[in-house]
Amino acid sequence: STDDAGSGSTSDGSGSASSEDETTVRIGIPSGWDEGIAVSHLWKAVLEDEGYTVETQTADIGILFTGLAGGDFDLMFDGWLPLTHASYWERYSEDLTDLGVWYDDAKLTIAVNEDSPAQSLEDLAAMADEYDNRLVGIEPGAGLTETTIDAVIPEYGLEGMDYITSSTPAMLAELSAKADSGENIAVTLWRPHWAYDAFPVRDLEDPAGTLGEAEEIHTFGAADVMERFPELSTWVEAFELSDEQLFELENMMFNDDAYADDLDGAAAAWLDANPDFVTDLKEAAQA
Amino acid sequence: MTENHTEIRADGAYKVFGRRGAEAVRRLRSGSTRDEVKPLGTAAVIDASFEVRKGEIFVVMGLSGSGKSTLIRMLNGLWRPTAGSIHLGDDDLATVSPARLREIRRTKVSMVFQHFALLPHRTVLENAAYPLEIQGVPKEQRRERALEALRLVGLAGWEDSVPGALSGGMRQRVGLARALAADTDVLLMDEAFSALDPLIRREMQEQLLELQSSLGKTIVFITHDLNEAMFLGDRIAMMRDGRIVQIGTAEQILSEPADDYVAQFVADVDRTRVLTASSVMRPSRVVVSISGGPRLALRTMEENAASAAFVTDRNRVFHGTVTDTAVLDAQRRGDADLSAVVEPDTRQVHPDAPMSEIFAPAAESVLPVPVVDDGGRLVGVVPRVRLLEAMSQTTSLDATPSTEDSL
Amino acid sequence: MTENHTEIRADGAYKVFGRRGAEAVRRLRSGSTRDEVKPLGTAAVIDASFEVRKGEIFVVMGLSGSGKSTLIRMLNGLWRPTAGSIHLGDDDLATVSPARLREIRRTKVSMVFQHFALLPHRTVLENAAYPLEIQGVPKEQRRERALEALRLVGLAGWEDSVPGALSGGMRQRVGLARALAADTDVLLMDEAFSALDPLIRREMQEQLLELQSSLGKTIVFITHDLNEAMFLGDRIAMMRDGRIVQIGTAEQILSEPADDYVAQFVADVDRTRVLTASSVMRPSRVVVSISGGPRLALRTMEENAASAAFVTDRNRVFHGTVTDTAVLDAQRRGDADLSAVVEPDTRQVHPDAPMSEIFAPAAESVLPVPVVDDGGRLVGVVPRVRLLEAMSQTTSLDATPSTEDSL
Amino acid sequence: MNDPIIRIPVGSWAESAVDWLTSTFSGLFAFIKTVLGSAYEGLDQILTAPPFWVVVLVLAGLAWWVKSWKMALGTVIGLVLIQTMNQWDNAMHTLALVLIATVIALAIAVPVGILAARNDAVSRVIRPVLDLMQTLPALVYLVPMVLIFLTGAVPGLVATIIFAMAPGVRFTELGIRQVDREVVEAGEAFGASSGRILRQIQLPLATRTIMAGVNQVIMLALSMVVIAGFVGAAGLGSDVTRALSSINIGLGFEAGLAVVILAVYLDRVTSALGTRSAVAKAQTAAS
Amino acid sequence: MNDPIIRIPVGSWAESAVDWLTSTFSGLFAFIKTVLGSAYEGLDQILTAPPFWVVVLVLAGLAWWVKSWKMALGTVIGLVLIQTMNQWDNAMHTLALVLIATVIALAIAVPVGILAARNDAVSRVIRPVLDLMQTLPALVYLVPMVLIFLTGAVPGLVATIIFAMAPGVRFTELGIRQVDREVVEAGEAFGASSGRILRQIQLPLATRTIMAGVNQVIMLALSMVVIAGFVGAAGLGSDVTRALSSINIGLGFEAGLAVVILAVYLDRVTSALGTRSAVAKAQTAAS
Ligand SMILES: Nc1ncnc2c1ncn2[C@@H]1O[C@H](COP(=O)(O)OP(=O)(O)OP(=O)(O)O)[C@@H](O)[C@H]1O
Ligand SMILES: Nc1ncnc2c1ncn2[C@@H]1O[C@H](COP(=O)(O)OP(=O)(O)OP(=O)(O)O)[C@@H](O)[C@H]1O
Ligand SMILES: [Mg+2]
Ligand SMILES: [Mg+2]
Repeated sequence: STDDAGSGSTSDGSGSASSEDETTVRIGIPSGWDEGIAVSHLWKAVLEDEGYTVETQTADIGILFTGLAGGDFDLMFDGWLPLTHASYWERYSEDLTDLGVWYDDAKLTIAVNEDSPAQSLEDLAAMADEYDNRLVGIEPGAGLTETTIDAVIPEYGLEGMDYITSSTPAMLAELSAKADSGENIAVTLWRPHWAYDAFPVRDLEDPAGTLGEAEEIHTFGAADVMERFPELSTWVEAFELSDEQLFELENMMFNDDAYADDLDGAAAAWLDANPDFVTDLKEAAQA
Repeated sequence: MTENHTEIRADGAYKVFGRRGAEAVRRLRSGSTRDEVKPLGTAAVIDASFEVRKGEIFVVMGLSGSGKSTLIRMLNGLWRPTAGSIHLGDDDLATVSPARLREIRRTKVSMVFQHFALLPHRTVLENAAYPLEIQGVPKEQRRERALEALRLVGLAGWEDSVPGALSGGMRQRVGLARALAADTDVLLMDEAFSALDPLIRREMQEQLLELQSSLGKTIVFITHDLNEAMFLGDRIAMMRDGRIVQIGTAEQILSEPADDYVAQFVADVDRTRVLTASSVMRPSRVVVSISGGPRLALRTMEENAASAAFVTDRNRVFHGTVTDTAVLDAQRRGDADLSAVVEPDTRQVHPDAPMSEIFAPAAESVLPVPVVDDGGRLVGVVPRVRLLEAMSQTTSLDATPSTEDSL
Repeated sequence: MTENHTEIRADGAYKVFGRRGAEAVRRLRSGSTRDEVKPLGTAAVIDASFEVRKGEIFVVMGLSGSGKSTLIRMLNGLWRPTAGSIHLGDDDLATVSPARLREIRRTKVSMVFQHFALLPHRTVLENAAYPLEIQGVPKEQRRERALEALRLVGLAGWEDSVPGALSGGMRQRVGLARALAADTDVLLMDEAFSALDPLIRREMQEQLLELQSSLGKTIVFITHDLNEAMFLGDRIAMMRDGRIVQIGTAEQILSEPADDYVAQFVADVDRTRVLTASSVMRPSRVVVSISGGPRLALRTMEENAASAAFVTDRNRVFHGTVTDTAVLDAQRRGDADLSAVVEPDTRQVHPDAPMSEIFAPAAESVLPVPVVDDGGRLVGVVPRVRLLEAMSQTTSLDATPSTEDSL
Repeated sequence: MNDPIIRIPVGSWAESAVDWLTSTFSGLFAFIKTVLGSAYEGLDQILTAPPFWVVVLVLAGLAWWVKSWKMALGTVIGLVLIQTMNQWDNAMHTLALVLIATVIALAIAVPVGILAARNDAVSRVIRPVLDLMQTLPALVYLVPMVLIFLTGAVPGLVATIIFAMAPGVRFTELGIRQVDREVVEAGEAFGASSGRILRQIQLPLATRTIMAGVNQVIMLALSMVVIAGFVGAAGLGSDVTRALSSINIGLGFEAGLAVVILAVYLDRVTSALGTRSAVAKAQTAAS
Repeated sequence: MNDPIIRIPVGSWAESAVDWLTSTFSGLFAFIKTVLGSAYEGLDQILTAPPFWVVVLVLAGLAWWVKSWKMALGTVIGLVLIQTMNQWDNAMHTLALVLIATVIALAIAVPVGILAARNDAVSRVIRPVLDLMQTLPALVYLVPMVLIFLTGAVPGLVATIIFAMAPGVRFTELGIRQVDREVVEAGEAFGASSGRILRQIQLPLATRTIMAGVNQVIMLALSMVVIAGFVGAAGLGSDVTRALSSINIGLGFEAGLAVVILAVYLDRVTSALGTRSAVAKAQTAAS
């Protein structure tokens, strides 16, 4: 049903300035998803260097999927599969192009502060009191939240704990507050995430594997992205980041005061520090 | 009076405030009193029927709360009668279309509100020009006519003030100027002069009479001031508890009050302004003919034990007075008639002269004041005692003549 | 009068509306006119100085916009004078603390507003009881006193209505009842009767006089009604363009107007209510002593060419009248004094009787009306011609005596 | 584009201010947290513990009392609809939160509005503060608030109170200022204290405007449910967020509809209370 | 706890309704999108294209014209502060969005409010609709709106208009209903048409109340910036969201402060316009 409106407006755009189509890329940046923000800005820097005009738009992740499927964006770098964004993928897969995985070590976690007693999720039920009987979650309806409710809590008998769904910022704020005050805390989290660098936290073991295997972060494109950006598509398909690269990038962007709120500056600085990144990428794309 | 001389006609108009007005009207019609229907609503106007002629000033009086404002507000359709009908010219205000009603209000009838109802956000000038604005009068002309109206009510120089910065009486005059500026045939004035001081009030009253006589305006005027009512009103309607209890001229109301209520109501009136020479005069008994000769004159005077007489000719045209001594002289001289001894009487008054104008001539001489009509005919005389009787409220106007000497 | 009999005192009070009031006052003091300072603000009250005695009714009159309301509002501190001072009792309203001002208003002074200023959300009863509520009167008593006040103003039965459902005059009476219920020593009444019909108005006026005389209330009363002013006012202040141009009793104002403005202002007054017997009476020339014997009496009558005489004793106590024929009889009988022939005169009036009450006795007989004071003494007589002269406005009150026969 | 010439570090000052506040007033904050928290818990218990039809009947009874049986019937229909959409508990959590927030907001707003009406200086000072409270995005102060109050109902309550309060102040001020000067003078002339004038004249005559402000307070409080959910307050907000994350239009609509039903109910009740006021009665009588 | 006995599938009906709407009115929606989109683009261009000091001077000049040089000075200080916080472009995007949303909201709200004031039936019908618009969480209809309008300024605009409109209607109605009956009768008595009475009597005398409603419309519009950012409208909202996800209180505060500065500016300008109205002038003169 979105096709009508979506393709309609897209063809309007291409009709008026067809030559630009090849050079103007619209990237949707998911608000609140730090790795997505980081990578989007990295790509913005790269593509601008390559002569593309890059338009970015920050929106909620659900909105981004909807927009991407409607042809409102060309690229979106933060699709978590198989679990987290499964509901979006189910709904919109026909109207999306999967441009491959750029990070495959993502995973959902339950994290606690470094010096707290629990080591694994199995301990948590027994030690609930140590954690004020609270497990702090993120948005209700997020993949992580649903997994926690559907799998983690029943598996480890955590029904006795208050599982507080709120929002990612609230969860992080509480994490930060407790970290400062030295109280114990248990939160739902995921990797990669800058919080691991910023706060003394560690993951609880998940012997039953309820949080699922490692997740992959995909880049999704609009349905016709391959036709419209043949070259760019190959670069994106070849794109990969290692743990270190991603952490370094996120750190520069979110934790380094030098680039306090200058994401593009941070991306450029990171590219300067990794001069091979683009050439490697192009090579890989040719292969 | 014929139909097309009637400007306003009310036929059995009722106004009941409250949800169950219709029911209240039904009961009132079948004889219930106002108090009895109180639970159904306040019957402000009950069965009002009257006509106001073109060019007439129709005054409405009555106790506070007797329904005067309610009545006048029905005359331009601001309030609809609960029952009965109101005609303004040929339009029945109950059935007229809203567009026609607006047109009537624009062109035919304007109103002075009891509580002024000025537009607080507009200047005095803009308030006065408001009806003209609605009538679509061009700006420059509007301004001129509004200024003229303001000048009439003595507010020149205050054009640019807002109503909030005016005194009570000044506000009322703005309301007045607004209605005057509208220049409609019919003026509804709800206690339009109540906040005015006597000087301005007198001016306004004269202004109103002037408007009526020169432009033939029809005016319905509510007032509590008896003297004003008597002075202005061609006819006066007296209301009581929602009903019209009497309609008549000032003199009718004063001299033949329909009931004690009306009588009491007008008790305080300044009779000197209302009663005219014709209403206090008596037929003169001591009249002699100028051609009748001294002997006849003396006999008449003797019969009436009077020392002077009024002299007329055979057409009753008034020539003056003669005293007994002068007539005796004439008789001695052997005059054939009285023309040599008659002295013109400068004290003569017109039959319509208010009593207040008879006091001065009456004080000049012990002789009664002759009342002389437009044709110069002697129609009666006003002896002093008549004046005193008329002034003394305890004595009714047709009291038995006193024992005083009178011609 | 001594200081502690003064209830209200204004000393050079000014009120100028507008931002630059102080500057305007400075200029006015140094001789500028009201119009000249108009750009600085409206000078509503200029240099007002007067005193109101305890138990006095002080009436303020003047053209609309002359500053009456502004003046009265300064008397309870609602508006502060721009310059000068206002004393209420011993308190200077300009410097008194807010708490004391509130207390004064609660206990000492209440007000009837020109535009009523009722509380629209409260019933008539609650409105009337409002000052009592503020005074902290217990509920039951409050209700009773408010009901009493409403009864006084003729609104019994309307307790539970809201002001919005009342006619203009009824609203004014609620404001009146509210001030009366407050039962304070000082009453400020700003055109308190303007919307009332004559019947209720007369009642209210009498009520007010009653209040003043029985409870010794001090009343400042603004009115446009000359007769009301003359009837009520112990003294009357005439205002013009912000200034007080004359303060005096009704008769002073009427007989010695300070200027043309005042004279014109009072021209329309109904003199019969204002002028009293004492102001129109003349010394009686034909007075005989009851103990003086018939012969003396006859001589006096002859000298004055009168056919009757008033009889007094040596203390000038009035005994009645004698006619020449009766005295002749007495002389024939050889009476030593007149006691056998003197007839009591029922027409006698008090010196304070308004002229309106003299007309009836004057009409009864040709004899002048005797004016007799509280001690029974004959202080003068009112011949008919005097009445007529006083009524004729063109004739001034001290016109030369007419030629009429008079005792 | 328009880069700043000098960069004023307002942001970091704000951060220090928050730090300072948090440490200095921790006692006060703990107190607020306890009071608000237990008030909410209490009311929440009252609303959620009984069977739903008991609550429905009580609320319908209230509607009957303030207005008419028609409104009572409407109430029953609306509330039963919430129940059949399986949003009952959420709705009651939200109702508890909104009621408490509204009461507190009004308890602060009305006196402040009165002050502002009587004093031009206060009015001038208060105005930008109200602008701030109403427009500073809740998210901005929510994070610091989570640092102070942790996640749960309390930060949600505080945010709601802050956001919803402004119209209460504004319309109290406006209402009082609009009262006819002469009627106030009548009060003064009879020696009424300013408190009395306020209670007996100004407030009654300002009722309609103030009640319109109260209505806005309630509406704004209800519009904050999603934000409250963001910091972990239970209620309809979480279902809305959940719906958004999973592009579940149906669920979002149901939760949203439940909010609207509450809104209509509260609106009707408050406006009925408004028209029961003395003035309104007087006006009806006079027409 | 309180499980429903019967489950009414309101949610799925809503989904079908959205589908139906989307397909049926796609032409209309495309039109709306074009109009709103280009209006926003145009205004945004005007505000962002010139050097910032030009815009500052123009806005300060406006402040001077409507009020005083003091207000102009305040404007300069506030706007320069925004610039030094590096929020200029965002602020201008937001200003453009808020201005357009406000103008449209008022263009609808005032006539509707007038209708409601003159007709009790309309008033009764409109009231719950307003409740709905104000309290139905924007997130609920944002997703369908993205389906219709895709991401960007337009859905943000529409959501803002919907949310902000209600007080405009309510206070127009209230203001008109509060106008003294007798003054309206004066208009009638002289034969003014109801349109004239409206324009020349009711609206001028209701100005203060209506302007308070306008103020609320603006405040609510500004309070929607974050939500607008959610669907990808550019502006301060995205920085607020970004700040949150990194618990960057400073950045959030700066963006928030920029919103508040705009709010104070718009508040002052509208209230100055209100006091320039005829009535206000009359009232000042009379005091
Ligand atoms: N609030 C005000 N602001 C500005 N000017 C005012 C105000 N009130 C009165 N005035 C001005 O002060 C002058 C005196 O007004 P005031 O109300 O005292 O007159 P008044 O003698 O009571 O007249 P009236 O008999 O018409 O009631 C008038 O010129 C009026 O315009
Ligand atoms: N809007 C209203 N609602 C209910 N009752 C009303 C309304 N207006 C007037 N009344 C009632 O109708 C009756 C007549 O009122 P009206 O205003 O016509 O009297 P009036 O003769 O003009 O008196 P006044 O001389 O005091 O102005 C009164 O009893 C009053 O209470
Ligand atoms: Mg009336
Ligand atoms: Mg006055």
